[in-house]
Amino acid sequence: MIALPALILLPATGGLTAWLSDRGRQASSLSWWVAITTILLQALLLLFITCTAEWGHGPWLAHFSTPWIPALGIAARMDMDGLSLVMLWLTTLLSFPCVILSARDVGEQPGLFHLLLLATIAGINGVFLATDLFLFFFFWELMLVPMYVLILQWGHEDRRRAAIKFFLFTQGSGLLMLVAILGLVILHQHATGIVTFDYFVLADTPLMPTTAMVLMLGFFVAFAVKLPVVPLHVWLPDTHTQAPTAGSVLLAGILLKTGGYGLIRFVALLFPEAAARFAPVALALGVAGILYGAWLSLAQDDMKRLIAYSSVSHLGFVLLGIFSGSPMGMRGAVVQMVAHGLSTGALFVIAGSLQDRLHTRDMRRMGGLWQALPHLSSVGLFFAIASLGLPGMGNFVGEFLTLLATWRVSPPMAILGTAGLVLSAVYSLTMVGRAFLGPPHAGQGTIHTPPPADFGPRQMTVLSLTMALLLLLGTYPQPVLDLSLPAPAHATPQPEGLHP
Amino acid sequence: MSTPSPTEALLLASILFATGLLGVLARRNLLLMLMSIEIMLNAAALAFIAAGARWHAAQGQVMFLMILSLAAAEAAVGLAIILRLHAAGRPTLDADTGNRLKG
Amino acid sequence: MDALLLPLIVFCPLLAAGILFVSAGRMPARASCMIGAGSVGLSALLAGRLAASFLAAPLPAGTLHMALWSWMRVEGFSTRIAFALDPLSLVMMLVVTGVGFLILLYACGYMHDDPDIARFFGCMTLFVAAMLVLVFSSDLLSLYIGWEGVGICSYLLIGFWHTDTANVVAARKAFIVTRIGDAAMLCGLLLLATQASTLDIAALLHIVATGPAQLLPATAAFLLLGGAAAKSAQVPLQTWLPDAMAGPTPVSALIHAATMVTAGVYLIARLHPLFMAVPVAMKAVALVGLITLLLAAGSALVQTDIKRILAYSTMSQIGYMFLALGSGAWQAAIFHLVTHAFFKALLFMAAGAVILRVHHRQDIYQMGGLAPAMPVVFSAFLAGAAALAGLPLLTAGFYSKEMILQGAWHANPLLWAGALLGAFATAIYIFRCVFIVFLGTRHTEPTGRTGATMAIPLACLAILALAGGWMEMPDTIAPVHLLSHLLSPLFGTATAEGPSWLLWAGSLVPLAGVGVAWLLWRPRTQARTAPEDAIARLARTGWGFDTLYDTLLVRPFITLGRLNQSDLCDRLSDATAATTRAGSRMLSRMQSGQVRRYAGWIAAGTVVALCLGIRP
Amino acid sequence: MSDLPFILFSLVAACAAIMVVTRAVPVHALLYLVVLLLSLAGIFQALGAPFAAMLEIIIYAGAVMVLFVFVVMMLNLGRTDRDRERHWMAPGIWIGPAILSCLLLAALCITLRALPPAAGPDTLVSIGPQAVGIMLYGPYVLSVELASFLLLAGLVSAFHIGRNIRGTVTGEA
Amino acid sequence: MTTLLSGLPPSLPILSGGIALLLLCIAWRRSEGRAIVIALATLLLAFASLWWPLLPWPGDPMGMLFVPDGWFTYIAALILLSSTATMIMAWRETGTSSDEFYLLLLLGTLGALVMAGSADMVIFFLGLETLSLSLLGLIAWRRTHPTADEAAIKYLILAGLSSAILLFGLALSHADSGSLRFAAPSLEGPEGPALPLAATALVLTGLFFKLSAVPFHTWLPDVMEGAPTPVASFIAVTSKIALFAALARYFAGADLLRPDAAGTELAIVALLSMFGGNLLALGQNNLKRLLAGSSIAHVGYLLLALLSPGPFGLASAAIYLAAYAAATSGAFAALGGASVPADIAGWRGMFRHRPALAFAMAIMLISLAGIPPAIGFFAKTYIVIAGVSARRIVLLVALVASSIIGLYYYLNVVRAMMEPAPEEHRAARGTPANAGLIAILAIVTVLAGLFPETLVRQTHSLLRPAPIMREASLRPAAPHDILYRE
Repeated sequence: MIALPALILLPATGGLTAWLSDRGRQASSLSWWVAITTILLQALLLLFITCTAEWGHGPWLAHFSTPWIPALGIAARMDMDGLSLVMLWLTTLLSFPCVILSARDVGEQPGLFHLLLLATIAGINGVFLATDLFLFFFFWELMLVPMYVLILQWGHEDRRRAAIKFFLFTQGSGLLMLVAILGLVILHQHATGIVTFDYFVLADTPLMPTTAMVLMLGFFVAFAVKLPVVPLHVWLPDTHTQAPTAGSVLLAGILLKTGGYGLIRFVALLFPEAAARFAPVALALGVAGILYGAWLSLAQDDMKRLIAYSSVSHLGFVLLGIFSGSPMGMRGAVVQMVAHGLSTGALFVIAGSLQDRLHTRDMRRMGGLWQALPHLSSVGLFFAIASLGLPGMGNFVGEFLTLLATWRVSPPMAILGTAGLVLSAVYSLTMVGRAFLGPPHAGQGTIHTPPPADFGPRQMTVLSLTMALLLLLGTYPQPVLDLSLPAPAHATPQPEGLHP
Repeated sequence: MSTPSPTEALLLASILFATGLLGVLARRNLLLMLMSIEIMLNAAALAFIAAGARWHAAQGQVMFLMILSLAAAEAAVGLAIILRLHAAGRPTLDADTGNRLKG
Repeated sequence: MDALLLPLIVFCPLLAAGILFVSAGRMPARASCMIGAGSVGLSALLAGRLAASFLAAPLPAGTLHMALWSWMRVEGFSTRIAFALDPLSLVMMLVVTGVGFLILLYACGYMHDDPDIARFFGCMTLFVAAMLVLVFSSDLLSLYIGWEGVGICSYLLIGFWHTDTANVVAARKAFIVTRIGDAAMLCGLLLLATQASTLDIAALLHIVATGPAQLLPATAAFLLLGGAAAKSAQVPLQTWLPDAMAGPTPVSALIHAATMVTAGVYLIARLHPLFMAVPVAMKAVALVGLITLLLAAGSALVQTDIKRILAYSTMSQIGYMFLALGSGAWQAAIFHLVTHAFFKALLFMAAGAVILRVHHRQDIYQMGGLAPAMPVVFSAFLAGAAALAGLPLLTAGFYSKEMILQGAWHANPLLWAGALLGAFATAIYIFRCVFIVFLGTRHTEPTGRTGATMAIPLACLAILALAGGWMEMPDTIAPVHLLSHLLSPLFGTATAEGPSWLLWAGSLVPLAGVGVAWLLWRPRTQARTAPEDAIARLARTGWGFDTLYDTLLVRPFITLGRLNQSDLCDRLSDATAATTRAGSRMLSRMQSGQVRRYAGWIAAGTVVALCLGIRP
Repeated sequence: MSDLPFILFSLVAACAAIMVVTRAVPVHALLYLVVLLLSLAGIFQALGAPFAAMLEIIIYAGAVMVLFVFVVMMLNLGRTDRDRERHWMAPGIWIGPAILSCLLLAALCITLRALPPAAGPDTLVSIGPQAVGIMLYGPYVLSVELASFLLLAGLVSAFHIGRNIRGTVTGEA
Repeated sequence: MTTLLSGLPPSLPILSGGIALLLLCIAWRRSEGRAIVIALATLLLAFASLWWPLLPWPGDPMGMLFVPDGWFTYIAALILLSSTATMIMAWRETGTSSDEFYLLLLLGTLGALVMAGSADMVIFFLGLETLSLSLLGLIAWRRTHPTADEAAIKYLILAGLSSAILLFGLALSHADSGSLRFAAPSLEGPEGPALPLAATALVLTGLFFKLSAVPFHTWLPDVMEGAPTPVASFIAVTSKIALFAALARYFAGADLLRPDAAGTELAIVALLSMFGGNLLALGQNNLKRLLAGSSIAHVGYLLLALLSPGPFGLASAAIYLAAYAAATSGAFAALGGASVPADIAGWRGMFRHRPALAFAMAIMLISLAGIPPAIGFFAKTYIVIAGVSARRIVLLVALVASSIIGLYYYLNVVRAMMEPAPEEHRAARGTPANAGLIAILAIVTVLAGLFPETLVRQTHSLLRPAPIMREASLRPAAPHDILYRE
């Protein structure tokens, strides 16, 4: 299906168009319109793909394959299953708040900004679709560069350090994954004499348990950095804090999910035995992430940092779910990823808006914002509550299913994970209390500084839709649950037209 | 009549080589460093001659010729540079001081 | 048709909440009131209609089922959003909608000049909806939606006046402490779901009844008890409730007296076969109830804030309910739940009316002699106090408490003795409050008047608080057993009554309490300050639980977190960076610019390579 | 085993080399270098390479050394330079290089000690200019061509570097 | 004449002829324009001639002084192209009367070509020294530049030292085997392994010095800083390619997977070079020195490829050389075209003032860092394939770790270019030729990164028998087979 590469090319072309449209003219919003058209088209394209997918013909829904570097058995191969579809939809949906809310008021070089934003989205789409390991890695690396530039160019005060930290951590771990990928390829070549990067072929590589474990760890580290898993999370708070709002949203909302996606598709499914043996460690890491993230989240004064650490905590559940070894856990992990994408993305929008208005992220200098900014504050409250896992919101479904799956494997881990829910309430409400509630901070709203502008209809519409999605996910998650079980690596789909 | 063995010649070449190296490492005067390198080149030349003698082959002497031409060319260029250094910036020809390229 | 009413009853307040939130204060206050109170009123009407038809023609199963939709359906587990109406939820539904409607009506008067009234009614209606979900759910997980939903509404409403940091902190504390219990409960749910692959209550109870061997009912029961104890402010998770009084008084009346705090009782009653299968858990429930009722009554004795007195009283009364539950007197617990909803809501509302009139002062020692100024309120408060104290025959509280005492006697006479002691204390503290606030010399001149919107609910509830108990009477007085008859399909028939001297004891002890209170705080002799000895101070601060938790848990946790604010793991990556930089400096130093050094490196490398060659 | 001239020349060569690297006056060093080259020519002769010996004397000791002499004369060194040179040759400076050189020498000696005599007749055969010439213009004719390019490169480089040295000085002054 | 040319690739005579022609021209009348035309024409003709048929070698194949095999053709193509790039960079860049400059460049190119194809010590040595002496002239080119002499004398002394060591090693090798073949001496000779190992160690010193592998690298940053930018590019690209080709040829017959001393030394040097180069570059503010450090690190990566014989090893090295050549040439071209001081601070705000140039520079740096979509990514991947295939675990780990360090400084430059500049730069533009060169190199770098298939196939067809195919056999092809045509 040609629509799959189109899903990558469309944002890329759109980004270039946005960039070109901005050349020469300063302060024109033309590039913004191009960007918004692009993501609208992307949504339509995805809708088209969803409608025309091969439902009912096994777990794989759409295929595309064309030779790329045949000398090394590399093909531009993309396959879409339910999991990919869910992640693609998440990407598409979250790009709306990115573009509509945070990219609208970007100061200089809006064209470049949109180019980078859309390029990142293109890379992410590629990651979610690629089933050739080389192609996957290509996209995996490719999505980092525009993100790096985004942070560097439009970030906040300490952006240099944050951007390079982000890049070094993700790229460095990516190199480990590259070594693991190539190790798998070479082992497959030794076993069969065929050099190929095809996911489905490589899945059948006979491996010694130790080798499988080593290769699995190579993949795991890369995804664990991205997810992130304690103690590899240290890039995340800095990066999220310093990134521009759109960058934070993209990072927290989607980029982190590539880690979870990778863990499912390339760790749990490619090395099932090794993953199963590694599961106790992974579960412990997940729980450590939940608790540690929540604990540090509570200690932060910087609002974005707080949200960033809360991401660490939330994504610990994803790790729990994936390594619980049951389909239930996987489904729960996917729901958790989607819900976290929506809720944390929205929280970053709010934190970013606050920074735009107050020029600080320090919660010691906030307080009592509800009076000045009732809409913003109430939206913030909503998403804080969503992030603490209130039943009826998407986060709860994810957390419950992952915990349930974990309980089957190890009740103590599940209990510790549940303790994370208490802590999530603590930090979420602390954030709400310090920023929005309480008496107004002395510094703001005085005669000298005019009261900051509240959210207007544009922001409220987008965020309300996000809220609605989150509620829908929380109360009727079944479509996502049904889709989210990844297709097994062995059910090789028939790529159209390539092999007879 | 006993003849010199190539091994002994090689040993002498090694001694000359080490001595030349000592000169390059220890002398601060660029001119003397250049001379020390000439010693090392001669040591290599001697080693080739000795090797050639060992195998009764003329290749060693062919190589000697090439080394000779290199030594000549290098001496010419090297001395030109030394002259320029002396004229332009470093009349003492001290290798340790006055270096701007470092770090 | 009737089944459709179930979601409709929930939907009414939910829709109202939606409208109120979306309007975001753009509606006039009156409209907000109308929508808020009206929707709950509509719910109450529908509930009444439903109750009527339910009572008229009980279904064969005694239960009305309404499965709405499948919530999660995955391998090895599925759960639905499903409602069911059985006698227990019928009673709860009536209490929630009925008392809720009255309180909302009262709130119309109480809150009429608050600028944020839309938000207030939005939260209140949302709360009612969540509470109804909790009550109706036939699946533990959808019950959990309501369970947490009421928690978050409680948070929102306690912190309703959010400009005051104390309110915000109190709200947070309430939510977090209950959340601890919720986490325990979630663990219980996880355990049950793992064992049974379902959380449908009927199915679960069926499994409990048929195959207890494969379940871990003891663990599950204790975990659920944790949840119930937190929600119902029982020891050891009771500390949030007194602080929760920071919210507006209607909130205290509705959430922290009548409905939400009794959710724990409801949960245990709902799952009583599970608890019955574990005698230890039953004992634990009773013990928790007993300890709470005594500690809370002790605290209530020395409080100076009128709302805190009522808060401790609430804890104490719910302790009674737990005691009843633990004793197996399910009907008694539910009966007390109902009457308590009446009289405690009444007391809060009356107290609220008082507070409004005395310029938002809550210290009882600053009031005094208010009875002549506000006779309606006084009589309402008196009715509530009497019911709370359980003055014999006349009040609803008497009958329900009597039933609990009976149950406790059957379970363990020690429990009975404790409960009786609690009853004695109850009578003392509530009449202490009555005497100090309404009699004696006046310290604050009341202003304004209590409007009709507030007076009417007061009157209604006063009547209920007095007459509501007549639906269930001991045989000695009159053989009326409406409630236990209604609940009998669930709980079976109530146990036979004990000797009649129990009844006498139960009647006389409250009277004695009132007498003691009169001796201590009658208008002439009453002390104008609270007792200040060590025990009193300890009791006033809730027996030091707060301090204990603060020093043991909260403070270390936060301090350590602060210390680690910049993340130790981050230091690790910084150390790596520093090492790299040091290496870089080393290599830069190697680049000294001196050609001799460079030659030295080359020679050294060569020598090392040669040595490698010699000794491979 | 060895003959007397070889030993004699070897001793002279080694001593001359040491003298070269230790002299404070460049001209002295240069003279010792010439001595070294001459004794090397003797050794070449002893090793059966008369052609190489001749070239060593004519080209090396003759031409190349004269170049050095010219340069030393152009540098116009005096007493101060000699004192400075003495000052630079403090014992501390020699330690490191000496250790490295000794290690190198030791390693080479150990390597060479294991070297057995070559296959074939034990006697040395003199390889005259004819054999070298046949080799040079037979298989190695390419190398002759290349050597011309090597010399060309040296020529052009030296020419470019050496051009206008005075001009540069005046330009900078 | 026939014997002279037989077995010789036509590119060598063409280059020689070009040099002679250029000499004549200079003798007749100096003209920089004519000189560069002749030089470029010579290079391009030589490039084209790479595909012309050879005169057959009449005698014993073992007696060949020169092996114009596929490896030579590939390397020669790279050398000629990178020399062309250097020429274009140098056009109007080096100052007055610079027709000898092109002459020296041609001589250096000739030396590099000779070195790449030589199978005999004499030839190799002559090629090496021709290159070395021309470089010496080029380094010292800018007479008025304060550091040109210093760079030149450093190069002279150290190159002389390393040549002497190399020669001594070759002599020992000759003494051991009696032949002048330019190949690692066999350890199974009658003399035992001591002498061959010592000879190899000394020869390696000479090669590593010119390749500037750690710890023989110290001259490179200084020399590159002191040399004109095109010359620095010539050192970093052309000379290194030729040296690496020679190194590969030297070890063509040896089994590098065996844990003997030569393999160990190569591995240690590779490890040290990866870390040393990257760490060195990390602390640099001067872009030339930074690129010097980077090129040292790339030598380490290349050595990893060399140490991983098998179906992927040499092919990966070949592709990596191409990627490295394109990106490094491009970076130097951009450096030359920017007309700002070569320190990082001078490049601040480049994205504002010269966006196209900055963009090209960023592409080059990204390629060097091994980030897609540039060719450097694919090349590095290919090297890792080779390393994994040969199970060079330690070196692979070192590659990953040092690459992370590398990322830091490459991106640091990119970051500096993005930052707002403190003041307006005087926008001195480079020559159009240079701009065109940069553009072509940038496009090539990206296009080759996106579609490396052509490059891979070319490489494989040149390095016959094809080291890798989809149905490649398990048996790792001996590098010997790859290097020598049947």
